[in-house]
Amino acid sequence: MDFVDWIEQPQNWVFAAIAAVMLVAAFRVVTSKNVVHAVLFLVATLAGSAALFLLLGAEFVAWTVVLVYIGAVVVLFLMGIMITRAPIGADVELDHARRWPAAMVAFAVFGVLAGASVASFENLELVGRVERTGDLGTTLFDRFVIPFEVVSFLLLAALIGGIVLARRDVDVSEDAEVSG
Amino acid sequence: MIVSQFLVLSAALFALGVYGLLVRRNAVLVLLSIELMLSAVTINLVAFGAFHDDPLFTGSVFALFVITVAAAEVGIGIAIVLMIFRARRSANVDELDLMKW
Amino acid sequence: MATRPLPKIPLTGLAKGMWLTLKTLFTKPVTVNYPLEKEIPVPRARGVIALDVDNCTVCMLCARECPDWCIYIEGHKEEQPPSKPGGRPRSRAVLDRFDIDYALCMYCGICVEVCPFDALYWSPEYEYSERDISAMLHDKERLTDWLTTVPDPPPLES
Amino acid sequence: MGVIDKFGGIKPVSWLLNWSRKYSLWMFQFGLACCAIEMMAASGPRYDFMRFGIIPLPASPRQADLMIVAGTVTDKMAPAIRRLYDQMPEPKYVISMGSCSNCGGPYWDSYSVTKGVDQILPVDVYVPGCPPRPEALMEGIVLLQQQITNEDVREKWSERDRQPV
Amino acid sequence: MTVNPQAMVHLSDAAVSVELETPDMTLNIGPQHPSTHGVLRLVAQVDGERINSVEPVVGYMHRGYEKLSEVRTYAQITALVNRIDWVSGFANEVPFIVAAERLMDIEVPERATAIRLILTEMARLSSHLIFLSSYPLEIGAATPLMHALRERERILDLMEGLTGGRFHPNFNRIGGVKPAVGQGAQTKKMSLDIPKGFLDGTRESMARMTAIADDMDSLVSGNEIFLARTKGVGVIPADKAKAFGVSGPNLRASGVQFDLRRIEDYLPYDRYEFDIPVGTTGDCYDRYMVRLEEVRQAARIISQAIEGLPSGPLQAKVPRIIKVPKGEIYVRAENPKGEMGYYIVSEGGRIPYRVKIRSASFSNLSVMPWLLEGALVPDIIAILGSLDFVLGDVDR
Amino acid sequence: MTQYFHDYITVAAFLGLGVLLVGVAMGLSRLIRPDKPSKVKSTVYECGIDSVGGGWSQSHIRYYIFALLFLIFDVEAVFIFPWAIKIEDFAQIDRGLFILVEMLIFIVVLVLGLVYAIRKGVLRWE
Amino acid sequence: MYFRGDTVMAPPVVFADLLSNFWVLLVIKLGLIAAVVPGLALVAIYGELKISAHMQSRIGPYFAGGRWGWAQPLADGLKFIQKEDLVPDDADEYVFKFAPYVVLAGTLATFVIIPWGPRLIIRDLDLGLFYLLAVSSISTIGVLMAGWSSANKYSLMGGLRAGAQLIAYELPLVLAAVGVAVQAETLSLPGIVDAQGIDALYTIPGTDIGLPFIMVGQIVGFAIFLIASLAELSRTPFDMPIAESELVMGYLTEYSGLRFTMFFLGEYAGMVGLAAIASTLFLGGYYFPGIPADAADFVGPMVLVGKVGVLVFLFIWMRWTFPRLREDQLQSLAWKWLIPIALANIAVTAVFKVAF
Ligand code: SF4
Ligand code: SF4
Ligand code: SF4
Repeated sequence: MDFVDWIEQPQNWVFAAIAAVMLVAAFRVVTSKNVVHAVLFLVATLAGSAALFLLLGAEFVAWTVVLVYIGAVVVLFLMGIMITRAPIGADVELDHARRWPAAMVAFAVFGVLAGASVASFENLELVGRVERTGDLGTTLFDRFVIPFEVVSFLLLAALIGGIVLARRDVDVSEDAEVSG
Repeated sequence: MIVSQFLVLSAALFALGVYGLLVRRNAVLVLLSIELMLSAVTINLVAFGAFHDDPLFTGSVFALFVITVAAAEVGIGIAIVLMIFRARRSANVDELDLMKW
Repeated sequence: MATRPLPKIPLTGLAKGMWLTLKTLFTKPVTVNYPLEKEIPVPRARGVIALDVDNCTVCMLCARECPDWCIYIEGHKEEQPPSKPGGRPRSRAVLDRFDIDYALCMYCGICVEVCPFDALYWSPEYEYSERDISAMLHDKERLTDWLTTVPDPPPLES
Repeated sequence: MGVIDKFGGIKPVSWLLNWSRKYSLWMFQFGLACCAIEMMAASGPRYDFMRFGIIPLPASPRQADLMIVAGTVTDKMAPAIRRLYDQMPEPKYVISMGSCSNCGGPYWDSYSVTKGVDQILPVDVYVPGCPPRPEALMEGIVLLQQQITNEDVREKWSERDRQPV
Repeated sequence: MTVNPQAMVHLSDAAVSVELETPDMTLNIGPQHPSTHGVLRLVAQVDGERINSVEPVVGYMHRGYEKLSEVRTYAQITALVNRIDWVSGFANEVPFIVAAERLMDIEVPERATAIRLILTEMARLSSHLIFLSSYPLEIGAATPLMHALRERERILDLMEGLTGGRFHPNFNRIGGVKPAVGQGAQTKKMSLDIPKGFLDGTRESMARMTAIADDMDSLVSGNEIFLARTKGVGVIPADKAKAFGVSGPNLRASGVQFDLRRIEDYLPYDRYEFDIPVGTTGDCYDRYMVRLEEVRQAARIISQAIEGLPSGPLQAKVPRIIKVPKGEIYVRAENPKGEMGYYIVSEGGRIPYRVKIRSASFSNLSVMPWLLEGALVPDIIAILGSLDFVLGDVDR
Repeated sequence: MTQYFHDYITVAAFLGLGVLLVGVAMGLSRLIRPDKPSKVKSTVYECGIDSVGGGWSQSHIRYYIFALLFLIFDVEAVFIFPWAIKIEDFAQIDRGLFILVEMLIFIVVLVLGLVYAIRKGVLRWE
Repeated sequence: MYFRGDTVMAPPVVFADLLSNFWVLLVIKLGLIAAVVPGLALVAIYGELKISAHMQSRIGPYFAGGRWGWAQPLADGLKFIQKEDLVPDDADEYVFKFAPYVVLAGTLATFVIIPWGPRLIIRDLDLGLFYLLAVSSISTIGVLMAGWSSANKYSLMGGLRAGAQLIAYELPLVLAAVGVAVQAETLSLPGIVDAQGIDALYTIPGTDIGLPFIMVGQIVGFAIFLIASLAELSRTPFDMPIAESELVMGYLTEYSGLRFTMFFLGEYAGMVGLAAIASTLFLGGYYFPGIPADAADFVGPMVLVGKVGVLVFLFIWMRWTFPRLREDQLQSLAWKWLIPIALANIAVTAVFKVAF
């Protein structure tokens, strides 16, 4: 399938548009000078990925991304930032000075990954199918019971861990005074 | 739609995440970069799943699990950031290794 | 005792409140729809001071007793022909200016009270807002105009 | 931007704008002294100035159109009042209620009272009284509404920072 | 004098920037704030949800009464003082006028004192109804406000019909009571007594007062949310209340049965039967309940007073030009907000030499820094509202 | 598949509509509203005086904990949905108990977390 | 799986072609919603003003637009259009300006799946309920954005509180809805309505319409859903983030003019939306016992609007009766009571489902 064929499919226009948005937003996530802005750009990236999932027919995953990522993770991020320090405007100390080496590493990663993917999958077409929530449920609660239960313990651990870390109220800062 | 287009996009996101991971000093931003990488992974998983047409929806199910793990990771991550912040009044990671935690 | 028994059954307090508001919803509102229908204020209401120029003798008592000094009076003496032929010519005070600054007046009524000649009255009129502060200074003519609105004193409780 | 600033409004447009401003005067709750109680009474069931579209909802000047200065303005309070007035978005109106805010009223000779709120901000309508009856306040509101009806929008828009008298 | 607003803005800049830079957060409430009853300003040092300290900044309503009283005649001061605690205007006049009368040694006719008493209790009703309306509003319920205001209008109507002012009556004269209308040749024929319909109107209104108190019971007092917000919040123990000079319903809510109506004899309260409601714990809920109960009691007193209204003149004989003999006196009274007293020093002229005003709200407010220390931030409003102060009474 | 895409084109269009409505209204307002910026006007409102105190409290940690709790239970909700509509199907093939117990374990584990949080006094204000 | 989103009623033959074209239909739907939703919001605002007034023995708006002040919300809207648009100097301009868009877009998106009649639905998504909860969680971000970007202490605190409240009550909302999903075995909203209507287990004798879920086991769920929607809408007794007097107007403090209106409108549109969803989930949507199912195409929208009206009235009624809770009480209510009860409700429903 050459480029002309590719570009003739309307899904691919949509894809291109989403991809462009995602890339720009992701770029701003890692370059933005303000933490809150970076989080908001992450929202845009995630919204883009939700749109991609819709394009791929995985609607449940897509809306999970919206519900969990945008609705909860990002809120957690924002609250975390706001209760610490969220100056409006540019923040100076966000980046290291050594940008170029990092950029090169990143570029190398991209090269390897993209090259490998293109090399192994080439022009393989996707099957167009829609994953219905119910079907997902069938396999999830049948085949993937163990991971599913493990997830609950993971979440429990995260919850307890978070609370323990966050609730070590006063003594933590006092310790820090001593050690720092 | 072909598989590769999704994979390339996800590779790009992943690379951006790596860049952010390396270059950012602020812990929250580092976490954000990790999120970026994880979402790249999710895209990969779902794309593979859609490509395979497998009746078990392994791709999507695993994407769900990845999202869950990412959520847990952020939960703990932010808790650590808060702790650092409280102790140091700053959320920069490289000041972290100056202190003996 | 201040404390009354608290509701025993949970949420009855909430329900009672809801019932009361619902009841009020279906009773007639008490609102007087102002520009369309107007209440007549009680006769004693201190709305605006009316001046009866004929009664005023320019004695200045009101101006002096006013706590806000918001009454401005000017007058001059005038020779009057004697009331009976052959009598002494009387001098009579003529009121030139009688202004009350309603931007300053505190509606205490002291002026009305002290006026020995019944030249000042309270009128319950209240509609004289102005867009300009200087228009709040009512001159003699305007004060006289209010006189028509002065009500009869209220009948008394027997 | 600012079509009205430059060209004014055509008749129906400016009528519509005036009409809406007339009937939607969100009032900044600003009670200072005794007059505030009468203002409260005016919002109460018997007088209910919400009939005129005076909605006493906003607690922040940002959403307010109308400021009723009800009560004594002291020198200590004056800067705050001025600032709150400044923070209200255009177009905005001020009603001065009661002798105190008109001119200092009973405290005309007090060392601590500002002699009239119009020294610090432009006032549209003065309501006399000490305290003015709620009806008097409502008459002031009607007066203000009349003023708004006849307003030329362009003029209202372009009046550069109206100064206090 | 023209005030330059710009210059004043800068002045306030300078004043404010001093009190900052603490590790805690500074929460500023006021001077303009929907729930500070006007223009009180609170600067609170907040640590999380706890308040470390609170500093009330008063004076935004300072109007200089004591100084003004030195250049006003007694009659003029009477007209002025009812604006101190503006929700109970009449009650402010009484102790002042009683003080002057005592200095002059004037015997006030019985009918006049009875009317004074009725109007004082009406002022109490009006003040408490304002509290009953605004306190739930601060807790978030808007409707009780309107219901209480509706009934308050009845009181104001009665007051206006009798005195001519809705709540600044200026009805007291040295030696008796009199509406501020003319006394000249024509109106001499006209008695200045109680107008027709007042007594019936009062009877009817007093029934409504009990009814509105019951309405308040069902709308507010028993409301679970209201209880959760006020029970156990802002407790003032009796000893603290006494130590801070708290008076009035706030003191009684703490369980101290102290009511000047029973102790002093500025008005003939001993003729009537009434209870003095006291609270048990001194929390916000008790303060609310005490006032609600006082509404009932005030209605009870008025009903009794209306029935047994003595006849006779309204005014004692007094000289036309009032000069108060040399001397000093302190008269205190149980105002709706608490103990209010005037200390008058007279040098024998038409104008007092010095008037010191002991206002209830100021002393009641003084307990606030202590009370709010350690309280939760969201309780500030509930506690503040329950103290029921009026800024005019605080700053004077 | 077309149906499916139409579904989401509609959704996208509606999200766009939200933006469009606000945009159009803002544009209209931009045309007619006055614009008179001033120094004081654009200062931050703080009860009529200058902004007091920048120190932002660190003790709002509990907001983080609320968000964390929410995050965890949100994830749980995600898994509950596919479960909810599949109970009947599982019950029909006599595996109802299985799916019930499965979810019960999941929920109980998370509720344990909630209980822990409550026991830790997260909801109590210090 | 069946789809029925593509036809609106039975169109006249001439337009049948045109109307079955997806794109034409889309534009029509967009137009309809753009007109109907703000309209409903305005009606809700008017209703609130009037009802609250009468509950307080007042008249409420009277002079705007002739009698009874019916034009009051219109005047308010028009007035806000001409108000100056202030962005504080210290604020983060872009975030500040963008926040209302986020909030409103989230609200509008919920209207996509509300079924007004058996065939009168914008789109019938297969995972409708899930979609609904996903999009409604977007507004939390809008609120946090608004609070943070205003650079105002009250705004920030208000934003945090509002955010905490929204997330705390999002869960009971979701979990209460899950009970319905368990019972209906589908996430699609028309499917849920049908499960209470034509496919219902328990029908009312003599009619073809079943009992709404509120009567068959979901009454607890309904109560939780209502309480949680009150909180999601920040209405009394949960209006603490924007009305707790110590925080002035919460995250709205710095918003003026049209941007404020957008939040305001969004609140009322959200109220209508949530009421519509609650009626769909628990009250049988466009079906009404006694009205034959065939008539639902025409009577359905009216039935639904009636149900929405009742619920909106309930919201208004509660708002003007109750005081508000304190923030900690509010959080305890959500975490200690509502969420456990909702989980228990799910468990009980599921057990019944399996057992019977
Ligand atoms: S009412 Fe009082 S203030 Fe007014 S003019 Fe008369 S004396 Fe002066
Ligand atoms: S006191 Fe009476 S008579 Fe004397 S000047 Fe005044 S109004 Fe005239
Ligand atoms: S004008 Fe009179 S009533 Fe109004 S605030 Fe001043 S003194 Fe009080």
